[in-house]
Amino acid sequence: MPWLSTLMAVPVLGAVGVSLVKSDRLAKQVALAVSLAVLALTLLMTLQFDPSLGASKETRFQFAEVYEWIPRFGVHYGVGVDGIALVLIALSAVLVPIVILASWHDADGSGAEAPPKRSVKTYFALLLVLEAMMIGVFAATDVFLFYVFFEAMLIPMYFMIGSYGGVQRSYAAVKFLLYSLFGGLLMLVAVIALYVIGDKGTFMFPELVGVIQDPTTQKWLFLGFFIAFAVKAPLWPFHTWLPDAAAQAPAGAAVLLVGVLDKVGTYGMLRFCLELFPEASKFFTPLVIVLAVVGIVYGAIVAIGQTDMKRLIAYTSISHFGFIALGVFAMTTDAGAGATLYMVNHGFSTGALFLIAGFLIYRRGSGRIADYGGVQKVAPLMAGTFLIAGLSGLSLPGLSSFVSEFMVLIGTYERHPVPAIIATSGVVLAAVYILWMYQRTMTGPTAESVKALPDLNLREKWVVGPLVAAIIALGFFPSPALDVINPAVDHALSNVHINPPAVAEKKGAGQ
Amino acid sequence: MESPAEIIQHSGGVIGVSWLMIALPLLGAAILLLGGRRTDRWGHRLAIGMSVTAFLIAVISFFELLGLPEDERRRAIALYRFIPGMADMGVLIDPLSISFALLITGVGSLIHIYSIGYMAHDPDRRRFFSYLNLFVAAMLLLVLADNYVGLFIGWEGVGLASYLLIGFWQFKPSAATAAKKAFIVNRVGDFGLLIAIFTVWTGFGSVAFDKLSGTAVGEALKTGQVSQGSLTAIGLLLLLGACGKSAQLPLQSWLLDAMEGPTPVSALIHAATMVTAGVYLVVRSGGFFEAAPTAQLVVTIVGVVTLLAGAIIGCAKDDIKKGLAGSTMSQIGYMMLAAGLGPVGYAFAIAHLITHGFFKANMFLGAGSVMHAMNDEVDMRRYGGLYPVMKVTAITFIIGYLAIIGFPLLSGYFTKDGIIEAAMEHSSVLGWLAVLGAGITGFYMSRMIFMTFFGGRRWADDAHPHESPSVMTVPLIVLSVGSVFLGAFLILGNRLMLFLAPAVGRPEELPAFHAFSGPGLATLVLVAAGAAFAWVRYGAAEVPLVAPRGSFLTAFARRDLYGDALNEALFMRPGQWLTRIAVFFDNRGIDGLVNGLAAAIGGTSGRLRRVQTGYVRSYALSILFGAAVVVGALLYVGNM
Amino acid sequence: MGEAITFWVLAVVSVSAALGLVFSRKAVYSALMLGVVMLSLAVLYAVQGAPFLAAVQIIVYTGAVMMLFLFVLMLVGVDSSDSLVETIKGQRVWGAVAGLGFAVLLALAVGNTMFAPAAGLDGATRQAGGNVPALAELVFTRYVFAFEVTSALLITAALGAMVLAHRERVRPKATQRDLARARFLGPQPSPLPGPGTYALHNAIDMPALLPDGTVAPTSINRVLARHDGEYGVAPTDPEKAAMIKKIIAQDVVVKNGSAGGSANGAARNGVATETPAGTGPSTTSEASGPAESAGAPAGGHGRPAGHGQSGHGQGAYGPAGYGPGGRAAVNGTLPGGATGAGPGEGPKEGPAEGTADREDGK
Amino acid sequence: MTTHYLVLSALLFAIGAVGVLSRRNAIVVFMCVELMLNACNLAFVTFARQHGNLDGQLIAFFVMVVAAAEVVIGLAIIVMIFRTRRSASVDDANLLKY
Repeated sequence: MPWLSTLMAVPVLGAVGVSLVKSDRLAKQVALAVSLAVLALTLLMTLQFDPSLGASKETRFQFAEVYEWIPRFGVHYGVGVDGIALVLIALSAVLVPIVILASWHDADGSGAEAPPKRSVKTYFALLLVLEAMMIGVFAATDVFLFYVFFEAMLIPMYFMIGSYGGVQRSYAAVKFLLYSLFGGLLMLVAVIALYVIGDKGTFMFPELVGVIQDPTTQKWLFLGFFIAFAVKAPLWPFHTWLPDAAAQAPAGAAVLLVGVLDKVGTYGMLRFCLELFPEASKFFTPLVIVLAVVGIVYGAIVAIGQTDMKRLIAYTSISHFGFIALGVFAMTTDAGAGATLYMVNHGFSTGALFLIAGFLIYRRGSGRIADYGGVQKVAPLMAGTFLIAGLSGLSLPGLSSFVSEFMVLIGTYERHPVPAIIATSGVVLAAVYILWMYQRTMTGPTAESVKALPDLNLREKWVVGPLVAAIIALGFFPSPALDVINPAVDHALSNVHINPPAVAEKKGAGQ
Repeated sequence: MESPAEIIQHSGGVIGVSWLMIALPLLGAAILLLGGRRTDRWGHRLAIGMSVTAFLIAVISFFELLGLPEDERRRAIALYRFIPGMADMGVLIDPLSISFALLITGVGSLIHIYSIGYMAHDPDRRRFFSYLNLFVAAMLLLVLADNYVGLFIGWEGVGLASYLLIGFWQFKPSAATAAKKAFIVNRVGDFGLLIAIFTVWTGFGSVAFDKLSGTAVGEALKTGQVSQGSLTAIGLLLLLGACGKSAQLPLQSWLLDAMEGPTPVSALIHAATMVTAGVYLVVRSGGFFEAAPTAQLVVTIVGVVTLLAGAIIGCAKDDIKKGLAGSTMSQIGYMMLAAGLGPVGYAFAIAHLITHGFFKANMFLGAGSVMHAMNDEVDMRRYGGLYPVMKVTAITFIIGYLAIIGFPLLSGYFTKDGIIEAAMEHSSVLGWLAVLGAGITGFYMSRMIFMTFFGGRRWADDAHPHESPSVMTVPLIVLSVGSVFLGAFLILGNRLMLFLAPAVGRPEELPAFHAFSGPGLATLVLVAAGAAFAWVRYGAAEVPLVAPRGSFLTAFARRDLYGDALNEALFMRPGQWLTRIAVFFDNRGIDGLVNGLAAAIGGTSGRLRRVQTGYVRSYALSILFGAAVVVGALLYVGNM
Repeated sequence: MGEAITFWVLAVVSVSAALGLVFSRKAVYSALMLGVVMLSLAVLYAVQGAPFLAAVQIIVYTGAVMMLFLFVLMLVGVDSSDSLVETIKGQRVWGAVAGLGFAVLLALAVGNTMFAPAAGLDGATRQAGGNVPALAELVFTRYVFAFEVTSALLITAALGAMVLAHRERVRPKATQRDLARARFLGPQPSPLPGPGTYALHNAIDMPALLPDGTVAPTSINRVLARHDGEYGVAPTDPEKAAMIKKIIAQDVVVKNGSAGGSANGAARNGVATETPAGTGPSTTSEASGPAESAGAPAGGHGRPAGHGQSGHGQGAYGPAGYGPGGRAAVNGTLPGGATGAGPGEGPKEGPAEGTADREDGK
Repeated sequence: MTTHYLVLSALLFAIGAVGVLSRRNAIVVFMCVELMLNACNLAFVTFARQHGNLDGQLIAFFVMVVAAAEVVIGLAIIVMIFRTRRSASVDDANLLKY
């Protein structure tokens, strides 16, 4: 059963179906049904996934399908999933139906001070196409195919931000597109150089691992890939597009943008930068660690100073991406597994934050924090879920982000103690910006404009419910996810053949 | 069919299911939170049921543990794999954790019962009880966890519960700010604890307590597996975490603001249980502290300094709850001092912790019932002469007062004197400072008694105090009984020390308790002097309604020893300043660069556009120039 | 030796002629200068062993192309000498720099290449029996494809010129019926007598006589009459002189009254007043009367004017069409007016009003 | 002798170029272009003689054909512009600009 191809085909067919349907309501329902179908298929696939196969090189990518695409250049339609990719595909499959349910009225201009009514069908069709591409980009085992999806993802997101966003949507959309394209071009050069220098006659990733020996070319190719991924998962200097894009995009699109699209960057670092160019990665590790730590602290500090809710949440995710990058480049199994789990948890916690902020903006109109106050009195359920999402954002133990952040920090501490300590200060800053926002919007006397704010309706409960459940479940029982991720990360790091840090062998003894 | 007893026996006794202690309150909290309006009517009863059941399980486990031979009093129950390869969730039942569990569930249940009365007319009572249950569950997880990660989860869970409970009356901005402040200051402490856990993991490859006992650490030090420096670092970082949670000096500013919460909260969290978590951490990681004498010294110093600071603050506070909070800070200073003295001090620290839990909770609840009677008036200057009106509250409050100042034969006397003597042996400076602290305690506690229960009535005109309902006074009575006898029971014959020995080790020779030893006498004299001075100032004399200006010391104390001012100056203002700079840099700096680039490109293209003048002849000119350049290039290439 | 002499003579002649071409004030003079250059080049070709090419140069190039230039010059305005004052800022300076630079570079390039002595063409031509057969053999063997392509090129060029300059017939071609009807409605149904029937002289400038002996006013050739008037030459017969003076005066009235601008416009262009633009270079002369044809303003873009046929037979295009009126609009509304921003005082000034007035003048 | 001819042709070409740049009357500009073409023909003929084969001359011959075609079309355009604009100045046709 060609799982991955069906997983990609169903949303695309769904998108076509959605655009052909007559009424808007029906279009939304079809979109929801299709995304739920994809979710069901993904769960079935996950059940059949056998984590123990992760070790050996041949069976690393399960559900693999390889077809000739452009024989002359050895480009294949190669799809396959290992632990890391599976988890991320599951994340996207879970997030998309929730986003569809959440953006039920986003496109029809019915919210307070919402942008004018746009074609609802196109919005949901774009969402489904985006889902297909998200699954594609994580499933691609052919570097060229990965690059194609890497670039193709931008188009639906560009349109979603561009035509359905807030006031400065066109500025934000163009900035997002230009930033990513700039990165993408560098990567294209690197991909082609990889093919030519590697001269294995194929783009298939398993064959290309470890094929570039000479350190200087490795360094250059690494830079080509790394800058593209650093722009995508915004690392510190390349991050200014995210707050604009996330603030202007409709809440649903912002969730997918921050929740899944940006993860392609960090996933790319872990999969392509580390495994294809081990020497260069080791060479550049100090630089990346500095960028990541700066990103953590800088993102947190700027987040504290924000006045708009969605911009604040966007800056927090810049801080979180700092953690993920730190975990990837600490090159220990704990940190790597922590980083991958972090990608999933961040998807849920920031997704919940964005969606609830979206509900608030849908009701009240403005995104500024100062326009709210004392919502907790008026809409206790919304305030409660917003608090849980926020607490997961500041990685409170017992909620999902803590496990991954703990593993990232402990993994980084094993190899680089000082950056880990500075990064841990991010934990304190996280408490400041989340609680500061929660206090100004939710607690205190109820502001006039917020008096008649309705609480979550049934649809919105079905949006927030699964997210909160996932946050708490992954918080208490991360082992099922980690069992899937660990072998894949071990295999990835074995390709980097870096000597394990001192504690590893003690761990054997200590456990 | 096996009888329930056999089932329990078969599954390793009640201890086998002791994780229920954590699960039941958690379940209660979840039901009440998710239940919503429907659970309003019977919500609080469920919460109390959960808490009392947990207490029963704790008691049964305690007796089961006593049943075991001395050296086997340690049962670890593994629950499930939390983080594969790193930390598994598990429950550790040993003398130390069971004594804490008993305190938490015992005092907790009493406070649950008390809260029925106190929160009777609050619309959100259901939410209050769910948060209380959440707190009990988190605290139990903290004390029962068998590794540092589990402890840390409980640690922050307690921080969350205190955030929710302090900020329970969210509509009050001061409560919301106090809650946020408490959480953030706790988070700074957690930062230290996190780093400590990392260092432990890197040093020992495991976070489980059984792998990190005193002997294991000593060995690791000897084999050079871990350096002395990192051990001291671990000690100091653990202390930082403890200070965050137990409001010791560097991170004490949040405790006094935490009084914004309802009184049962102050009683439960900020007197009996949460603030003692720091002491538990120091005692539980005894192995590290013994291997790092410098860290131990720092703990004692922090203890003494906080002890004195708390006392001084206590003297100047007119708000009854803030006064009690100051005294809590000071008493925990004592416990920290004891915990820093090594094995000999652990028993005294835990003993004082338990007795303090009882009489401080008793006094807080007493204060609560006084406030309840005086329709939520907190300023003692508006009290006075309440004894005849509220006899039961007054008597129980006075018993607690006598216990805390160390009145002979009451529980405070035994535990506090034990600490003072142990400190005296350790180093005379610490001892005498502790004695001074006891004296000041005598003064401010007497001041509080005289201002509240004796002297002229300074009530507000609409106040007509009446005795609180029995649901509030019964817990007071139970707690006061505990305050009287518990001290003697724990200390005499070193009963607690022997009981705790398997968990925390024991000193070479057991300290003998002799009633009127040198320091003991000195303490009594100082306490009496403090009480007399308080009687002169507040008992006999007329207490002015408005606080007099007072000397430099009182102003110093009223401003909480400028703790908040210091935090503001060192962290808040530079932090805001840094944030503004960062936001400016982000908008202007990086974004400015990017937009500038775009504008530059736009500008140049605008100018280049003008080259197309429309005149054929200027185009011809450029063509000629082009031709000339080509010919030049050919020439250059040709004969190069 | 002879060749060097011819070269130097012709070189000087051709360069000075070229300079004359560039810097002469009157366009006709530069046309002639170009002719001189071409002829001198023809001689140089001959000297360089290309007799056929020299002949072609003279016959085709100078003979035909140069004459075409003159012809168009005549049409466009032979004396439209534009002033030598430069209007585009910096054009002249940079022009000189570029031209000089280019020439110097070429000379440098040519100068420092060492040429072997010329191989001379007699080898190639003798074997094929003369220059022309050799050329012919070459054309029809190696370059036959180029040859065919050039023929296609020429055809397209001719067709192109035809299309470009063609002016669509706007009114239906006057049939014989229409001519007859017009003639009988007009003042003079019977054909005018031949000039010689009652004429006493056969000179071109002498007017024809009507049967009753009087002078036929329409036969006076205005141009010559005006010319004679300007030079004070008047026919001896006073009655005829008075007649001519009256006709000229009448014309002036007609001209001034109807087309204030066209007078100087016409004078300026030195073209016959009545039909200044009627006769496009290659248009077939329409049989329609002078008034009507004068009425059809130039603007023959070969595109049927479709929308111009306003009721009373006014000009081919309504003012809105491509007609000058339209252009006026174009000119008028351009910010700053193209003419204003353009070369300034150039010979042309507002021709638009001229043609427009003529239309309504009729 | 060849260099002489080539220098002459270069000179004529440069003069033609300057003429194109400086004159405003369309027809004179056109003549200057013709001058430049003739200069090239001279160079071709000189090269033909230099290399001893007739290709040069033939190319010159083709240049003439092209020149003729070009003149016809050029002049037709000039007349057409004159007809609508009543002016033959090159600078007047400057509407196609920024």
